[in-house]
Amino acid sequence: MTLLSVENVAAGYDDVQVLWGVDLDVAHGEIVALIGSNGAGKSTLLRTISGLVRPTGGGIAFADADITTLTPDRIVAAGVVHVPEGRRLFAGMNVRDNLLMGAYHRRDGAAAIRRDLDFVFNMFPRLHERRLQDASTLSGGEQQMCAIARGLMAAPRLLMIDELSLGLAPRVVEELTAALLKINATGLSILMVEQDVLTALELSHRAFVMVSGRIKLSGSSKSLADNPFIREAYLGVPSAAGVMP
Amino acid sequence: MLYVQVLVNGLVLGGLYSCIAVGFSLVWGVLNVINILHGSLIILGSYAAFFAYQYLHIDPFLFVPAAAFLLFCLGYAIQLVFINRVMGSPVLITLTLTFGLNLLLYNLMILAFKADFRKVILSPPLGSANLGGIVVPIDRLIGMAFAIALVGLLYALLRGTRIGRAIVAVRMDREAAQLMGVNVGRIYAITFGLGAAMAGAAGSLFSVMFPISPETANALLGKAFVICILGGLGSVPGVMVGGLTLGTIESYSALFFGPEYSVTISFSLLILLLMFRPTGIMGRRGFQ
Amino acid sequence: MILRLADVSRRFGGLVAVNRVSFELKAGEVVGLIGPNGAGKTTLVNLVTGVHRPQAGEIRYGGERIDRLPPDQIARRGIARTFQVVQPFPHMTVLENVTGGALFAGGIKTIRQAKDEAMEHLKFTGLADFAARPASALTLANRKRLELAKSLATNPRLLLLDEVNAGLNAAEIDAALDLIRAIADRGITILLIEHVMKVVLTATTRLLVLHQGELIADGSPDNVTRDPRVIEAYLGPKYAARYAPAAP
Amino acid sequence: MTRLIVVATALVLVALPFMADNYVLRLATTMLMYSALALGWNFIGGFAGYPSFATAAFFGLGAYAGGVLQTRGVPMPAAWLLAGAIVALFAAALGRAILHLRGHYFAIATLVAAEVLREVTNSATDLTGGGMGLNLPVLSADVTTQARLFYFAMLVVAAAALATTALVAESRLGFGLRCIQQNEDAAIMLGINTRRYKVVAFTLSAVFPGVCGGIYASWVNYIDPTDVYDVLLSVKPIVMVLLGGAGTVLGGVYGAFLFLLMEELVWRNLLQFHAGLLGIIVVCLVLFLPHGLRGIGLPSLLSRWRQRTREATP
Repeated sequence: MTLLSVENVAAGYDDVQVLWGVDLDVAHGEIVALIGSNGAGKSTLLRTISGLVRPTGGGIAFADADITTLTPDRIVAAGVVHVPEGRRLFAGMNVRDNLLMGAYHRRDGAAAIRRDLDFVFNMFPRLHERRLQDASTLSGGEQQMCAIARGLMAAPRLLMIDELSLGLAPRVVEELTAALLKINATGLSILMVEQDVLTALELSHRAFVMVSGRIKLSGSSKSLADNPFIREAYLGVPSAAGVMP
Repeated sequence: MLYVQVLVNGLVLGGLYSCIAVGFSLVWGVLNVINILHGSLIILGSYAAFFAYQYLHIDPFLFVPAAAFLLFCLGYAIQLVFINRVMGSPVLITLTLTFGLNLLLYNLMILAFKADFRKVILSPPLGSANLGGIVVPIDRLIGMAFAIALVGLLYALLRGTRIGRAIVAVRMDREAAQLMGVNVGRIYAITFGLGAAMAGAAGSLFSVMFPISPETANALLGKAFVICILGGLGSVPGVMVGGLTLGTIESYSALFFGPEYSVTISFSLLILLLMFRPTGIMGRRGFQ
Repeated sequence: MILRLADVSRRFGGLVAVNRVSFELKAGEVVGLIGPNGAGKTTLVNLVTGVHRPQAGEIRYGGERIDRLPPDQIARRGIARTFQVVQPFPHMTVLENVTGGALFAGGIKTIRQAKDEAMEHLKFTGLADFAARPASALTLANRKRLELAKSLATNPRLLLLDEVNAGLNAAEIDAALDLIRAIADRGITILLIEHVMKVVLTATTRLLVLHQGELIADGSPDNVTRDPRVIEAYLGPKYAARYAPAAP
Repeated sequence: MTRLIVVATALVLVALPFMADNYVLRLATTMLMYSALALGWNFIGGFAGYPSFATAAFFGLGAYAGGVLQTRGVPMPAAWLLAGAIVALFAAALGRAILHLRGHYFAIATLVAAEVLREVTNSATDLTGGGMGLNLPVLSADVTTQARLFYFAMLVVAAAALATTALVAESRLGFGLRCIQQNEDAAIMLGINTRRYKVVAFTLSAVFPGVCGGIYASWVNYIDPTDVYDVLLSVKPIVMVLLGGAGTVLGGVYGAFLFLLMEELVWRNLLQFHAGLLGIIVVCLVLFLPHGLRGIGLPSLLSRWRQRTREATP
C-alpha cells in the first residue's frame, strides 16, 4: 500500500527549474533511498514534499490526501516529517527543548509527548546525558542523532532524512544506520537522501537515482548495487576491474 | 548618604527602564527588526492609561494588563499587515519601513492628542516612603516592582512555554522551525505583539511618574537603543542589567553634570560601547 | 619551509577548537588534513588565513610571523583558501568573481588586465563558458570550481583547499583530482582538507589527522590509515577492513 | 546617444536660473541639494551596502562649520570648502571607530551620531549660539542674484558628486566596495583592505553633504540644531535612492527629483498633517517599490544596471 506518491512533480527556485517530471513512491514500512550527486535536486525534492518549496507542476499525495500545495505546518501535521540537510538544530536552546520543539504541532497531550521523549532518550542515551546542554555544543554525530530524535518527536508516519552521513566519521554513520533500522522495525517508513551511495543501498529496500532533476533509474537496492551504471558513476569503481582502489 | 540616595533613584528608574527596553530588545533579537515605533507605542500606552484614569477612573497600575492587551492587538496587526511583507529584507528596508510607520503614528498622536504634556495625578497621591533616610516616591517603587515582574513574566514565557520555544526557534532557524510545524508569520505577529504589549505596560506605568507627550517618544526610543546594547541583545536578563545600569548612570550624571546632559552622556556611552563592546554585557546567541 | 605552526591553540568560549597543533609544510608538498566534523579543521584554516588569531603558539610563513596580520595582508603574501561553505559574490558574474582575486591579492593594476588574467583561470578550471553568468546560477560542483579559480587568481604560493570535493560524485571527484594535480605541478604547495578518503589517499604524499582539536597522526597515507588511534577515532573498524590493506 | 542627453540636460540646468521664477528656482536648488545628499549616501549605502543614517550628522556639522566660519569673517566659498574638509575629517574618524560594526549595530551608531552632534551643538552656546540658533552675515546682493548663486553652488556640488560616483564606479575602489557589499568575508580573503575601503566610502558619503550643509547655512541665513540635524535628512536621501534605484549612478538624482515633486504636491494642500503624509509615502515606497527592491535587495539592481550600460555603450 503506497504511503507517499509523487507524480510528475516540477519545481525550482525563481528562474531556475530544478525538478523535471519526478515520480517517486514510498510504501508503508519501507526504507527508500534517493541517491545522486549533489546539485542533482535530491534536497529540492524533499523540500517540495515538506512544503518549503512550492511545486510548479505535478502532484504529491500522502496517505491518499493531496498535500501538493499545503504549507509546511499542515504537512507536518499530516505526518510527513523532514529532517533537513545540515541538521539545523536550534542553537541557544538545550537538547531537551530542541526535542520538545519537534512535538510543537502535536495535539495528543503532554503524556504522549513525555512517553516519546523517554523513547528517544533510551534510543540515544548520549542525548539523555547531554539533554541540558546547548545543542550547538554537540559533536557532529550527536547533532545528527538529536535532529533525527527531534523528527521522531513529531510522531511521523514518514520520516525524511536529508544527507545522513555528510561530514560524519564513518564510525558514527554506522551507529546512526543501526538506529534507523531499529526505528524502521517499529513500522515507520523512511525516505532518505544520501550522498554515500554504499551506505544508502545497504540500508534501503528500494532506491531511486536522480540525475539533474530527473529520476533516471529505480528498483530494489540489491539490484541497483550490482548495476554497472551505478557502480561506475557513484561508486567510482571501473566496472571492468570490479576491485576497490 | 547622598550617593546612596542617588543610587536608589537610579535603580528604581532603571527597573522601569528595563521594562521600556525589553519589548524593543525582543523585536530586535527575534525579528531582527529595529522597531522605530517602540517609543510611540509606549506613549500610546500612557495615553490609554491617562484617559482610562480620567474617564473610567481606573488606576494606571491596574490598567497595565489592559494597556498591554490593547497594544498587543495593535502590534499583532502592524506586523501582520506591514512588517511581515519585508521580513528577511536588508536592514535598510525594515528600518526605513518602521521609520515611515512611526512618522505616521507619531503625527496621528499629535493630531489626536495635541503636543501638550499630560500627567496622571492620582487623587490620593501616594507620596513617598522613607526607608532609613532614603526617600523614594511610592509610585516609582510600585512602578519598578511592576516593571521587574513584567520582565520576569516575559522571561518565563520565553523559557517555559510552547509559544516561547517557538519564538526562539524561529529566531535561530526560520526554515527548521517551519519543518517543526511552526506557522512563522503568526509567530512573528505574536512576537511583535508581545513587544508592543510590553511597551503599552511600560507606558501605563510611565504615565504616573512622568509627564507624557508625543515628543517624549524619541527620547524613549533612544533609551531603548542604549539599554539593549549596554545589556546585550538576545537576553531578557541582559535588558534588566542594561536598564539598571543606564538608570544609575543617568542619575549620577544628573548629580554631577546636571539633568540636561543625561541624554548626551547616555548616547556617548552608546557610541563607546558600539566601538569597543557591541555585544554588551550579556549578549548571547539564543534569546532567553 | 613554507609554513610552520608551533603549539597553535584556539578556544571559543569553553570549547577548545584547536589544541597545541604543530606541523610544517615544505614548498611543493601536497598534504592532506582529515578528521571528523568539528575536529577543528576549518578553524585551523581560519587561523592560518588570519580570520581568527591563535590564543597561543605561532604561525610562520616563509620565516615571517603572520598570526597577527589581518586576512587581506596574509592573502597578499600568497596564502589563498577556498571556503568549506562556498562564498561567491552571488550577483556578480563568474568572471567578476575571479577578477576580484587577480585585482587585489593578485596585484594586477587595472581592471581590464585583471579580467584577462581571470579568464585564464576560468579556462584552467573549466568554467570559461559560464563567464557571463551570475555566480548564484552555478551548480554546487561549479561553485566549488569557482572557489578554486578565485583563489588561484590571487597567485598563491600556498593553497588551502577546504573540502573542495565535499558533495561531489565519483566522476566529479576524478575531475577535481586532475585539477589538484595540475595545480601542484605549478609548484603551489597544497593543504587539502577532506572527508572523501578516495581523494586524500590518491592525491596526497602526506596525511595529518586532527581529532577534537589535536593532531593525532602525521605521516604517509598508508601507515596513517593503519594507525590504531586514527582507526578508533575516525575511520571505524568496518572502514579499515574495506580500504586499508591487511596489516603486515 | 547618452552623450546627447547629458549635454542637453547640462544646457537646461545652466539656463534654468535665468528663466525660472524664484519659487521654481528654490525647488530646483532643493532638488540639487538632495541629489548631492543621495549621491553622497550612495557611496556607503549603495556601493558598500552599509545602512548609514549619518547624512544628517554630516549635513548639520557642515552647516554649523560653514556658519561659524562665516560669522568669523571667512568668505563664503572658502567657508563651504572648509566645512566639507572638517566633515570629511570627522567622518574618517567616526568611520574608523564604527565601521567594524555591521547591519543594525552600524545603523544605530550612525543614527545616534547625529543625536550626539545635535546635543553637543545645543550645549556649545558660545560657539554655535546653542538652542537659539546661529545667524549668518546677510549678503549684500539682491534676492534674485542670491537665488542664482545658491542654485549654481548646489549644482556644482551635485555635479561633483555625480562625477565622483561615475569615477568610483569604474575604479578599483568601486570594484572593491561592490565585493564588500556582496560578501565582505570573501572580499577580505581576496586581499581587499576592507577597513580602508569602507572608511574612504564613508568619508566620500560625508564630504558632499558637509559642503551642502555649509551652502544651506548661507542660503537660509539662520540655522538651529533641530533643523540641520533632523533625522529626515538621513532618511529622505535613502528613500530617494531606493525610489530611483540603489547602487546605480543616477538612481539618487531620479529619486530626488520624483520624491520632492511628490512632496511638493502633498505639501501644497495638507500642511498640518504633512509629516504624517510623508510617513505614508515612505511606507508605500518601501512596501510597493516598482523595482520589487525589497525581495531582491540592492545587489541585483547593480548587475542589471551593469548589463544595461554594457549593452548601451559600444
